Amino acid sequence: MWDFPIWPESASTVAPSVEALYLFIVALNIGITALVFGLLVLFSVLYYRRADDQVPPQYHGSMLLEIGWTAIPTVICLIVFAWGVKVYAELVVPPADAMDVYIVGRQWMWKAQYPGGQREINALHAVVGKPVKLTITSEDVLHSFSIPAFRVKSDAVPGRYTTLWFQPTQVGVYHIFCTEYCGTEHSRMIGKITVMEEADYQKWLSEKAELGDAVQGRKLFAKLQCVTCHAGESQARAPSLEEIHMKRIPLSFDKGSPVAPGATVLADENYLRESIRYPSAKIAAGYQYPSIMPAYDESLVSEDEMFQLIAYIKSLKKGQTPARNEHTTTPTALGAPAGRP
Amino acid sequence: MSTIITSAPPASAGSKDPGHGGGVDYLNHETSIASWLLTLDHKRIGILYLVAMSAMFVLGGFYASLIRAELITPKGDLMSSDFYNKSFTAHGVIMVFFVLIPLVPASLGNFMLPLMIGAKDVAFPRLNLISWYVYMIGAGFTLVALIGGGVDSGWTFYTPLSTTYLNSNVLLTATGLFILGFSSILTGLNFIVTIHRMRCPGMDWFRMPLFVWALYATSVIQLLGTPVIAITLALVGVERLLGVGIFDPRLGGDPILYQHLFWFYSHPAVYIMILPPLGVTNELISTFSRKPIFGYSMMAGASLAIAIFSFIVWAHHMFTSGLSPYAAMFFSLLTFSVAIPSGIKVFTWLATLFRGSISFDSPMLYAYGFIGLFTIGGMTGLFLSTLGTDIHFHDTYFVVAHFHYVMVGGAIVGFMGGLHFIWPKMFGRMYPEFPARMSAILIFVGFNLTFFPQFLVGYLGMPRRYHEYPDEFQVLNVFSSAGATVLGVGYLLPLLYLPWSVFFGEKAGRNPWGATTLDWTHTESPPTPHNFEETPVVTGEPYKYDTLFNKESALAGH
Amino acid sequence: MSLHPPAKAWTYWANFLALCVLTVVTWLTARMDLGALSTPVALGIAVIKAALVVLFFMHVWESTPLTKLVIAMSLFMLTVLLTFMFTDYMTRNYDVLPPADHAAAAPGKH
Amino acid sequence: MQVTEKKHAQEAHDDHGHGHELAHHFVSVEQQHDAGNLGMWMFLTTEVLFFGGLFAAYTIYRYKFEKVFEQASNILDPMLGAINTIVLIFSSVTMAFAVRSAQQGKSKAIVAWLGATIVFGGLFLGIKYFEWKHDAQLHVFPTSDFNWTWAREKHSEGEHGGHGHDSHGPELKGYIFNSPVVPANYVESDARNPEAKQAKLFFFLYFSMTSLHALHMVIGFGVMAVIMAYAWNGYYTANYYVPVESIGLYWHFVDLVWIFLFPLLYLLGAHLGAGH
Repeated sequence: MWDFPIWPESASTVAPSVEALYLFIVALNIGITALVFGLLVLFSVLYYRRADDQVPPQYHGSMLLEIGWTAIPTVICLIVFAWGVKVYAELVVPPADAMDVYIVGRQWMWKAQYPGGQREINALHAVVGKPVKLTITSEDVLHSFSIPAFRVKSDAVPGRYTTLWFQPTQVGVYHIFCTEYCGTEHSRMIGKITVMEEADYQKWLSEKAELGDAVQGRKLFAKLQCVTCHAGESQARAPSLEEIHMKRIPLSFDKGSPVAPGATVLADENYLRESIRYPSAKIAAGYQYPSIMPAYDESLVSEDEMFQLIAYIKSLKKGQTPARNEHTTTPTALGAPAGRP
Repeated sequence: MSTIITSAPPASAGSKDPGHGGGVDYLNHETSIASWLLTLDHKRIGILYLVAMSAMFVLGGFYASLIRAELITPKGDLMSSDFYNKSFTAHGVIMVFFVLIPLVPASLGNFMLPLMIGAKDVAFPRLNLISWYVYMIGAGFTLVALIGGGVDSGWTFYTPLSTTYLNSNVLLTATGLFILGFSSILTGLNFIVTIHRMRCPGMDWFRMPLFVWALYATSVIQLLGTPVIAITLALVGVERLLGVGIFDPRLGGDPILYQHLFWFYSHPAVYIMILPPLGVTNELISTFSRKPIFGYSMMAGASLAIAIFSFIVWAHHMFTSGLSPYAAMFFSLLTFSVAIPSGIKVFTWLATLFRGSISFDSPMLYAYGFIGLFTIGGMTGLFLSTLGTDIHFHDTYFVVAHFHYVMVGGAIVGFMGGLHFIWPKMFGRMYPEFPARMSAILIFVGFNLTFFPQFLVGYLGMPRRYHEYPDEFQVLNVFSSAGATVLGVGYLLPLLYLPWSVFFGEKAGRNPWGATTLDWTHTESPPTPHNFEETPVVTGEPYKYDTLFNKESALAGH
Repeated sequence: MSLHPPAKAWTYWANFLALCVLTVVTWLTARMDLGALSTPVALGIAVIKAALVVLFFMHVWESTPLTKLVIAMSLFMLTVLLTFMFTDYMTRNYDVLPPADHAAAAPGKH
Repeated sequence: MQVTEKKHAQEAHDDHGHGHELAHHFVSVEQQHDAGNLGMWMFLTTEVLFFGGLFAAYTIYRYKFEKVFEQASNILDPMLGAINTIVLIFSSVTMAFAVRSAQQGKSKAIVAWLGATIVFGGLFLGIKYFEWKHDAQLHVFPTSDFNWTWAREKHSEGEHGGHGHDSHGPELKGYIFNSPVVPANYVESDARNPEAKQAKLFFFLYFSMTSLHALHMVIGFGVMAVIMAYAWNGYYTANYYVPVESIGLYWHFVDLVWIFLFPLLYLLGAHLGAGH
């Protein structure tokens, strides 16, 4: 019973940075608290009331002191702020080679999808030394995806994507918590992340092999008849989606347009998602408002399917848009194993 | 305060003898129940608030004890998760909205403010009574919702959980809080006008006691912040009723907008809770060390600065919520701005104690407890305003510990200090000193035992509002629950000896503490119905102990 | 004795006339397509109208500095509410991720 | 110095301190008047922030869904909005004269001017009522009844029916007292239309802001009626007219809110209508 931790494990590359900042503020805390408590005790011992009619000397202030205890904390605060921003930048900007994993929160579970199509519930697997970028959303209420051992956390917001990333530094099993109160079984919305060596991970992946997200997305792309307009070679009705991801897209500017002339948008996951859910929101230059594309809401494209479509669009290379008549591609024709476990 | 009063006899400072021969006072000039329920006297309204809030505090404390009992074991074995969620919601709603926000302004503020500035009453006595009734009506709605059925949204009512996914009494609770908001607004409005317009001749802005400054700053927040939460809760209600998606992303709305609007009020609300106790502590520190507050104008300015800055930092509650990173940096920087005036206050008290004549009556023990807990609470706030560390601490028990240090360690302990300080003025009787000191010490020790382990368990990553938790967090949680028992005893003692002392306590003189402000030097204990026999005229600064004691030499015989 | 000398009646009528003219002007300008300018123009006219009401109908023109301070305070808070919230919405879609080689993130590479 | 102040206070007390004119806890009528005046301004401050919450929501959603907001605004009739603006401003003028009469101590004039204010305020609400009625027929009431596709179609039909900017199309005239039924194919096409959701947000904000504004007016009517009764009995004097002055400030504030609601709600899409 007395064997209990007071220090969480520090198992990612950002954890030591957070820890260093934490220790710095702890030192500040101890220093200033000790000063306050020490002076309180000291003054109590030195200046207790010795007689009922004792009247001490009446000071009214000292400009120097007052400026001092305004200026010094200000400087300390600025230092802490700047250091905090530096660590924050580490926490929010993922490296370019991070592996994408998609997380959907719902009452009361975490669903994870890997690019290879593997899925897990309330569990995640990662490789030591390999960065992972999570793109997170929710199907119902707010949740928050937290891995204390990695010092990372991000809310899952319905209708939007948020991201976090980490690079594990030691093999082990760590907690995943939901930290945003989400209803009755909030405290059961927990999971485990298993950090493995590369070889073990590959073994695990192959055991869980499924159709890749992008492959599933390609099927959806055909099934939902996206290909009829987003035809690649002919851009009369809709723009080509080839290699669109993370490009800057010039936006349509016509009469009464909300966007300024020459405005652009970065085609990140949030933009792709918005363009599927609300096609008229930000229309690419050269196309008319309102968009002729129908809106695909949750009943037509679930959050899971949305991730598959986006994975497909991200993987789409020049000239790879399928032909319009290719409506019924079988998985085997794409070289992926048939059937889903 | 050095005052000239033309006819009344000089106050006898430090005297514990009855100051007057059992004349008419505000307690005994009318005694029927109706005379209390229809009173326009600010002193009686203060006591009405005190009684109502004590009842609410006991109820909120009951829910807290349920929570701590459940968390002794990692498994959810004492109650269902649903009941647990309803318990922490009830604890949060009752403690935040019905206890902490009106705590000091509505009870001690109502009682002291006109006395301190030499007025016969607040500017709008009828409005003052109405605001108590509004409080009671709001409390009625909310209690029906919380006890008859329960609400499990958490006190923050985050959307879309509260608007779409819960089947509990969210609408009724929101209605209660909407009504309650007007009580807070009316009190704030009344105080501001009172301070501007009702000061007695010679009571310049810089001759006011610092508690009045704190009440002024608090009222500004109440006035400017509360309407926003009122309209926000109204929107939540309308969304539930009509199914309009103002905060529901499925219907085109934005759940983050709710958080912006909610915290625009609810962060400044923390300062509604803590500013008045900060003001009370000024009076305590000054009186019990017999020294003027060091740097009076800086202290007054710090109160106003906190009130203004508190409005520009709200998004630090949202660093992980999908807030834009640029906005996060902006709000992080602004958040540090409230740290500076808070620090100034603590250093100012230390400088005031320096070379003072410190006595350790129980109000002073509470004041010491306040300084200690407020310092820890304030300093741990640094972890949460700093972006790099807040990501880890957000929504963990670290946050729970931090805001309890400020809101309970700060607000409640400060309130207890103020209450003991004012008690002889309020009822003309002294409370028993020994249990009062015991209670001050028990509360300080129990509080630290309860909440310090929560910093540690929060650093380990234990999320808040968890009904069940992993095994390794158990030991710290057991410590915390044990401390809560000590804390409970500490709170229970005053509930026993304070009412006892109203009837059986030793009679108090007009100025048993040797304080210098008008409420002590120029009113009886308890005060007469109209406070002052003759309008006092103030000629000097507050906190002039040398003149008070040297002129009167009233203590010579004691 | 009166607490405040009443204002001249013609000031109220003149004010009314000015407000009517501004209402017609804002209606006419709104019917023109001013592009990005339309909102600033409409709000600018509204601010002028509001100022006329506040200064003359509500007598702030001749009121104490305290009343002016109260008005300034409420406008300041309203501005804080509107603009500070906007810092989030304006910067939300900005590119905080450095343009990176996202081919590495394509599926099937691991 | 302090002594003179005190004398002054005593004098004021002696001069005017009779009857209801001076409550016991005030020293002078000036103090009482200034306290009441400041209290009312403080109350208006909270009102600014109360509406401010809605204005904030409006600002954010307008920024996010600018185009749809313009189209939705185009459904509203700026002409009626402009007429209503002038009606409400006129009621502000009559209110200003009511306060002026109070300053001069003319009780009967207070009653007359307040009566005029109520009449013009009532006119405003009457026009508003017919606007809402029309909105209900267009099915833009933000409930389950809402149908954006239908509203747009009926609105543009009305415009092309040769009525210029007037949105009361001929085929809607027959529906003054019962709303037409929206055909099933419209309901279906609306269900998946994200723009319909955004337009619904606009109309939610439109109805909540205008109805909150109207609620303030109705409360104002009630208070004015009480004040008229008191004034009729000569309760207010040149030394005591805080209630009249306060209702005046309140009414001008109601006017102020409308001055901003008019461009924000009605004029956003006015240029679209003009273009047809």
